[in-house]
Amino acid sequence: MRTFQMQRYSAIALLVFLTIHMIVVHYPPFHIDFGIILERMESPVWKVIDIAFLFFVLMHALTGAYMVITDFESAFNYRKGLAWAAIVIGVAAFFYGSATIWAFQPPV
Amino acid sequence: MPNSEVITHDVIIVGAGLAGSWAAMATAQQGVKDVGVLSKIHPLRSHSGAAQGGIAAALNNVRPVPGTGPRGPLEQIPVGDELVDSTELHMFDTIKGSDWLGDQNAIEIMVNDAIDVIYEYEHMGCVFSRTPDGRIAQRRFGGHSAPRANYAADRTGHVLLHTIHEQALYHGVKFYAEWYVMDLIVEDNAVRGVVAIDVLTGKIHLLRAKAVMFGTGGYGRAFKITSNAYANTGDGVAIAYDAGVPLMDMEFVQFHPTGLYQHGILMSEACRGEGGYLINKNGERFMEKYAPDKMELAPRDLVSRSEQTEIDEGRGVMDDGQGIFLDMRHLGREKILERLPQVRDIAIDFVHVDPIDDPVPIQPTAHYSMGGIPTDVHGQVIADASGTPVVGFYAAGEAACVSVHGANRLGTNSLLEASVFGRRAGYAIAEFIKGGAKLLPVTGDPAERSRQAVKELLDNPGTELVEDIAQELKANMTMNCGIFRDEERLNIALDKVHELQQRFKNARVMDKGSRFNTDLLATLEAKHLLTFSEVIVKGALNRTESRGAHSRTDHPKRDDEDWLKHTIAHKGEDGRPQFSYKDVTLYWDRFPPQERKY
Amino acid sequence: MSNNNAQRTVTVRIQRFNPDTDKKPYMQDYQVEMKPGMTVLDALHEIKTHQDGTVTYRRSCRHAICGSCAMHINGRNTLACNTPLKNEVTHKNTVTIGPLPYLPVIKDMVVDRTTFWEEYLRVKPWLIPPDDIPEKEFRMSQDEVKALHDAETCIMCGACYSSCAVIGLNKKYIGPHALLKSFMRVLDPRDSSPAERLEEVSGADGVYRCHTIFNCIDACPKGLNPTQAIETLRKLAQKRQKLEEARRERQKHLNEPIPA
Amino acid sequence: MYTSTGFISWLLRRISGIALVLYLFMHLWVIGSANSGPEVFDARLNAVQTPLFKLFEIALLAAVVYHAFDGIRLLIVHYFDVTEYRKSLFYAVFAVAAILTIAGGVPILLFMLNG
Ligand SMILES: Cc1cc2nc3c(=O)[nH]c(=O)nc-3n(C[C@H](O)[C@H](O)[C@H](O)COP(=O)(O)OP(=O)(O)OC[C@H]3O[C@@H](n4cnc5c(N)ncnc54)[C@H](O)[C@@H]3O)c2cc1C
Ligand code: HEM
Ligand code: SF4
Ligand code: F3S
Ligand code: FES
Repeated sequence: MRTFQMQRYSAIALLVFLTIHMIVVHYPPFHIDFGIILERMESPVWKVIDIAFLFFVLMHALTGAYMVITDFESAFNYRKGLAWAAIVIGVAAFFYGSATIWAFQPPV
Repeated sequence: MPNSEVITHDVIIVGAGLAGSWAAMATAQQGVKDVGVLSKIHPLRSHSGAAQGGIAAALNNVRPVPGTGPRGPLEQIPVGDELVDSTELHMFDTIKGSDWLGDQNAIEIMVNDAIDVIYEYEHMGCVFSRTPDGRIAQRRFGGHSAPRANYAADRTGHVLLHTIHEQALYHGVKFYAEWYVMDLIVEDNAVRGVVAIDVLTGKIHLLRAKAVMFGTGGYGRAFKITSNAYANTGDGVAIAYDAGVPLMDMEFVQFHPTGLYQHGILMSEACRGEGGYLINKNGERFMEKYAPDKMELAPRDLVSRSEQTEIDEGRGVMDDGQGIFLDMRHLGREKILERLPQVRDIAIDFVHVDPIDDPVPIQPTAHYSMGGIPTDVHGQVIADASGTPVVGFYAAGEAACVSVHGANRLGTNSLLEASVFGRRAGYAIAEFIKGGAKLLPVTGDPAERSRQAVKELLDNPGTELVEDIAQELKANMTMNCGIFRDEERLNIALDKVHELQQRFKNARVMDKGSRFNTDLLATLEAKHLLTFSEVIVKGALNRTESRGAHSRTDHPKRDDEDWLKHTIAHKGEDGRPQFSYKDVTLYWDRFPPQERKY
Repeated sequence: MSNNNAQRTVTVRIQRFNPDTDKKPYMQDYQVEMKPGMTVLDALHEIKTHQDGTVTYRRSCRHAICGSCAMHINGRNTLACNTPLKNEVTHKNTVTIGPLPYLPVIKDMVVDRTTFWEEYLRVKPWLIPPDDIPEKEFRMSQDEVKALHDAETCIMCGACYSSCAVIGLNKKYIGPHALLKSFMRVLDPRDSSPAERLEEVSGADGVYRCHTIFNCIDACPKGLNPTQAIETLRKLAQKRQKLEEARRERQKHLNEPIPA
Repeated sequence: MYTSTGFISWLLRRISGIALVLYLFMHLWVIGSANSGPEVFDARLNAVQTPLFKLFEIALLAAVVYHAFDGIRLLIVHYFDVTEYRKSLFYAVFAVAAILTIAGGVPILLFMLNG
């Protein structure tokens, strides 16, 4: 089934992205402020990487949530609706997040 | 208990082992689709699934490596090479095994159909073990003079049962799992239906049908040490007998040489088929004395008697000297793991012995019931020695007596019998229905009578525990009507059975509820044990000779003059069995009776 | 585990429930004298026949081949008939027995297996043979037979099914037992519709509903491995057309000897 | 309920997964404020940098690490035939996750205590 495959492939992608993310953003886990982020976000390469990361993490998270919910028999019959809900949330979150990343300009 | 609706089918089959499932499948395959199968346990739990060693058919796939003698290692027969086996040989082995009591027309049909049935199993998806070139693998078995036991490791019955159950489902057979049949309705020598308890609800239903078939399995549970499942209480046999149908050759009960010490659980004959030895306290392979030619692979009755003799003469093993060692160590780890995995697990689980490292303690165990409901070769039940049919009533498998096994069955012939005659019964039933069989009326309300009987049992304030009665019966049967019998002991046995029948009237059912009342079922089963045990003991007492599994120390010789005939027992007016005798079908010139030597 | 043979009498704690008379399940203790070689089933038999006939459970073969007696013993699913009592007696000298979890209780240890059998039926357990049936057997190699070993050994006891957390949540899941059966047919060279079977088991309620919890392997009293079968089915489901073609090719030679 | 290593790993994986999803959306909300200017952003960021949230962060770290390594374990099971080693794999994942959580958690704690 597609969700299963999506879950695996996104998981593999996340392995890469999350590792990068953890190293660059959260480690060393000291105080983060706007400045540090801004510096990195200057580069369009980072933007692309972050957007891809966002894409995969949303895909993984929402298929994951979908899986968790549809494991319950009472929700199983509403899979179609749930899948659409996940897609809508995913697309919305993706655009919102991408906009954030893209718009990350040093506000003067 | 509330009244419940009457269920009607064209055909009702009781029992979902190989015999019942084959009959159901074959009937449906022939276009008679309205088939209901009742089984007191789920079909896949039927005891056929416990069969380990193999199913016989002269397929001619393997032979002993030339030049190594009859007990040499086996190899596949190269294409075009000389064959070692034939249906004729299979027939002869079976007749000799039966000590000439088997009906030879039936045996001939069985050995011929065998080949077809095995291939049909294979085509239906049964996963047999294979030779290197992909044919069905075969091994040796006791009493067979060629390797013709077709097998699936050591779970042959299991794969056969699953295969045939699946096919029955595929053909749209309706299964009533966990329905306990308690009465058969026969009026004017024609069958009308059965009465059954839906175990789940406890409701008692009348089921009407144009034809009824019994494939209810064996009655080994009448003995203390037995390889049989809890379910093998010979219900069908007792129910038919109570309904006025006769029973045939009930005194012939096979004792298997290798039951697990004290448990009775079977260590398949395949253990010896693959080369295992039997050893006494002094480390001797004692079969040299009793069957110098076939050794451990002599027929079961002979090996069991040899073991019992060793034990009785003080050469048994274990603390109480009641055991014998089955030694498989020389087969090696690999062979045991590949061919006998289940057997190994059983030995480890129950006696904590790994056959790879140590010899396994065993003892003879009640195993197979040669007798049962008499039928012709179409599975049609007969009402008397002259062969009058009980219209619409069929039987096959261990519950029936065709008789192909006569006085002693050869290993692997019973899965075969259940399959071949189950199938034949199915064909015959389909023909019977298509020939315009009618649903016959039933007088009164038999279900109501059964309800009353059950109510009486439940309301009985008695003091006797059913289990105590059953245990005493089993101990009695093993002691006094077991491997070796004589008049004195059989008389004791008979008195005891009568005493227990009396005591049963005072039996107490502990569970008074209606939902899944297995306590009630156990009580009904105990009653059945008491019913047919009387027939076994009386039949054994009458038969003043030794033949096959029936071994009278006071009449050690086979007596063809007086006793080359089947025992037929009817329930008399007084409730006691009445005996008559039926001729054996013999082909004198082809297979003249001879002394059995191995 | 206690191997102390000096303890003679053990407490068998049984979960009792009869929906006709009880509001909810409760535990009841019985004392049983432990004899050498006694199994848990023997202990139950002793209780049922001598102490309390209302204690109810299924059993038949008593040597782990019929699949009747699967139950929940000391927190895990297994067969009562091949489990030695002495291995199960805890340091408190007690054995706790209940019905298979996640299934509706009919009475005491007897559970309602309706969904279990429905799923079994749903995967079409029977073989769908090719059109030409040979006069003799189809030829299968020893390796082809070996691949079916686990599936073929399965006794349909349900220990796996009722240990699987997914089944606990959702009875629409086909379940390890039926997937194992489906695996057996998909891999059988004699079966002519592997693609269709894979289609059936690769829906949202099939192989992808399995979360690789492994309880099925741990629970199986026959030591089988449904998880691996499920993993294999997942992989094959990806390439069903290929498998179907390979099967057609293989079936052209079903009548011929396996080359050495 | 049927407990076992497999069951526990599954339960933890679910809980960590769901926790991460919740965090993800919170995270998006926080970062999303970047568009509204540095003040709002820093305010929101500060709101999630209280000591309580630092503890929360350790839990988050544990969840990520456990979930990721458990995920790796599953991927290994999917692509290789290693069901035999299921128990050892579970313990290995648990150990690695614990070590990494401690390694990552101690600096956070120190940081929190110090500043
Ligand atoms: C341990 C063991 C190993 C064996 N190994 C071999 C072997 O290797 N080779 C071989 O050829 N033979 C072997 N046999 C013998 C062979 O298995 C049996 O003879 C054969 O399987 C009998 O099949 P059946 O269909 O007649 O009966 P069973 O399979 O016993 O089926 C009986 C059916 O009747 C049903 N039933 C019974 N009573 C009632 C009732 N009152 N109401 C409703 N349903 C009822 C049961 O539920 C069951 O479905 C072995 C036997 C044992 C005990
Ligand atoms: C390296 C990182 C990750 C890997 C390798 C990974 C791997 C996996 C895998 C293989 C599954 C499938 C489990 C199953 O089918 O039972 C899964 C499930 C899930 N993942 Fe991840 N994941 C990672 C990160 C994340 C992140 C960052 C989130 C949240 C934002 C997340 C949320 C989920 C959820 C909600 C599930 C469903 C839980 C379940 O089915 O049990 N995962 N993950
Ligand atoms: S796979 Fe194992 S546990 Fe599951 S039904 Fe089959 S034998 Fe029982
Ligand atoms: S326990 Fe259940 S989730 Fe899968 S691995 Fe076994 S079927
Ligand atoms: S009684 Fe048959 S499996 Fe336990």
